Amino acid sequence: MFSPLVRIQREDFSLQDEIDALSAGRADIGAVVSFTGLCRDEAGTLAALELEHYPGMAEAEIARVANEAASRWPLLGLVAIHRYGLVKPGEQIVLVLAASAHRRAAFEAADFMMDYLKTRAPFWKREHRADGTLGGWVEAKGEDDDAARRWE
Amino acid sequence: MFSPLVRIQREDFSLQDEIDALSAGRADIGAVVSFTGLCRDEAGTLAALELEHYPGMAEAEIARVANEAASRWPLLGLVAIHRYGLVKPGEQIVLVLAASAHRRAAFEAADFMMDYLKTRAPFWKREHRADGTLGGWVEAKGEDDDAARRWE
Amino acid sequence: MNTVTATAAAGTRPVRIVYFAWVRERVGLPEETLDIPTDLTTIADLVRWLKARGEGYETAFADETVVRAALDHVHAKPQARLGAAREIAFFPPMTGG
Amino acid sequence: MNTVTATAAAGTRPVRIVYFAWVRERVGLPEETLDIPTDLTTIADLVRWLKARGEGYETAFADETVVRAALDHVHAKPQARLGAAREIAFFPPMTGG
Repeated sequence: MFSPLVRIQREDFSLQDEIDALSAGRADIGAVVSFTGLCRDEAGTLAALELEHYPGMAEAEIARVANEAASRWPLLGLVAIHRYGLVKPGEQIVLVLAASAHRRAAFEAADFMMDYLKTRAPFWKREHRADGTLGGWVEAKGEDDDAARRWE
Repeated sequence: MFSPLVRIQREDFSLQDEIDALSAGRADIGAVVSFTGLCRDEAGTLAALELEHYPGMAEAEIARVANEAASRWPLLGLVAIHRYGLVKPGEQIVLVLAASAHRRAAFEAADFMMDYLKTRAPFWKREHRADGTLGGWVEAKGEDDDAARRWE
Repeated sequence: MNTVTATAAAGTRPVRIVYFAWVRERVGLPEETLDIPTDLTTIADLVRWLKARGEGYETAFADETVVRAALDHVHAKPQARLGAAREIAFFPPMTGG
Repeated sequence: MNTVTATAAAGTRPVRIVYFAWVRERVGLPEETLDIPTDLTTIADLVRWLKARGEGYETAFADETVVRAALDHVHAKPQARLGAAREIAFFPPMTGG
């Protein structure tokens, strides 16, 4: 058994470093799927996203989701990193990495992790607009709930 | 419109370099999904995989699959790299990268690319065993055909 | 036994209540420790009690079906029992990822 | 017109034939240029013609439903017409990825 790695941090992360750490010194992994979520500039109207989170619960909830993924699929590694604070367009927000012997488990686990991160991890995004004004809180999308419901 | 990047090469590749190249100088990408296929050691019994390919057709066929993916999903970038020659356990064999504004397109396109690469790209694997003998040609799996049929 | 229960029901207990995003902005503070009546059974009971405290709460919880809650870092539905929870959180639907 | 067609049908034309993986091993060579009869219409016709050339081909194409083919770098089914294809490939089911 392995323990999923969950990190909530203000700093940026490196996909390559995480993959290297996940696969160092082993040759049983046949498939690694990564998801990287980036801040879009919304056609130039966005200056930054401010990510508020619930410290303590964010780690706990993502760990619960990761453990659920590890119990559903025959994974050999699982990483979830989510940033908080101010993130600028083009910067990374979230990373999910899933490793397994065969590709199906890694694809499905990464997809599942993202659907659950979107709907269950206690993070809230607010827009800072390019014109200097503070935008509103990003509204949750019904399609994200629908996506999460696929796994029930 | 963008052109998918397809490379067939003997040398290893860097996921980080490919992601950096894909996303350099732009902030319209919100999601990047990567798939990395690695050589497993099959519990220590495998010394290497030998990958034979059909030069010319390999590039052409993967480009056809990539263009099909680009026509099906609203992608902002697509990369497919496949190695040939001798690959050792723990080494990388194949990389697919799909970028889009929202995550669903990137996940589905990467998944689709791998299913089609497995069943349509003219590559054949042969095992070199740890005991020094030449193993057989890896047999195609019916489940790969089933996986590819999901997209029809 | 009855006497003890009646006494407890009439009392209060301190809980830490935390607010996030626009719930936090409408309530006007990120967290507070309140002595809540021990006869509040569910999260919905607590929300009704909070709404009686002032306009900020009234606005924050105007649509009770929108605001989400967590008991000691675990998501909980409005009908969930408060039990012995020490930290209760209220926040809008999540938009991370 | 009839005369021209009949002449062509009775002739031969050179095509490059390439083999991969265990098809290559059984045939015994990676590629060859053969003058094939112009009256071979489909890939299946060509396979039958090749099988008559010797034991290696016979073994390689023993189970005709397994071996795959491509015409000028494009996958093709046994019933596909050879047309003017200049390079015809035969190989086992793919195992890349």
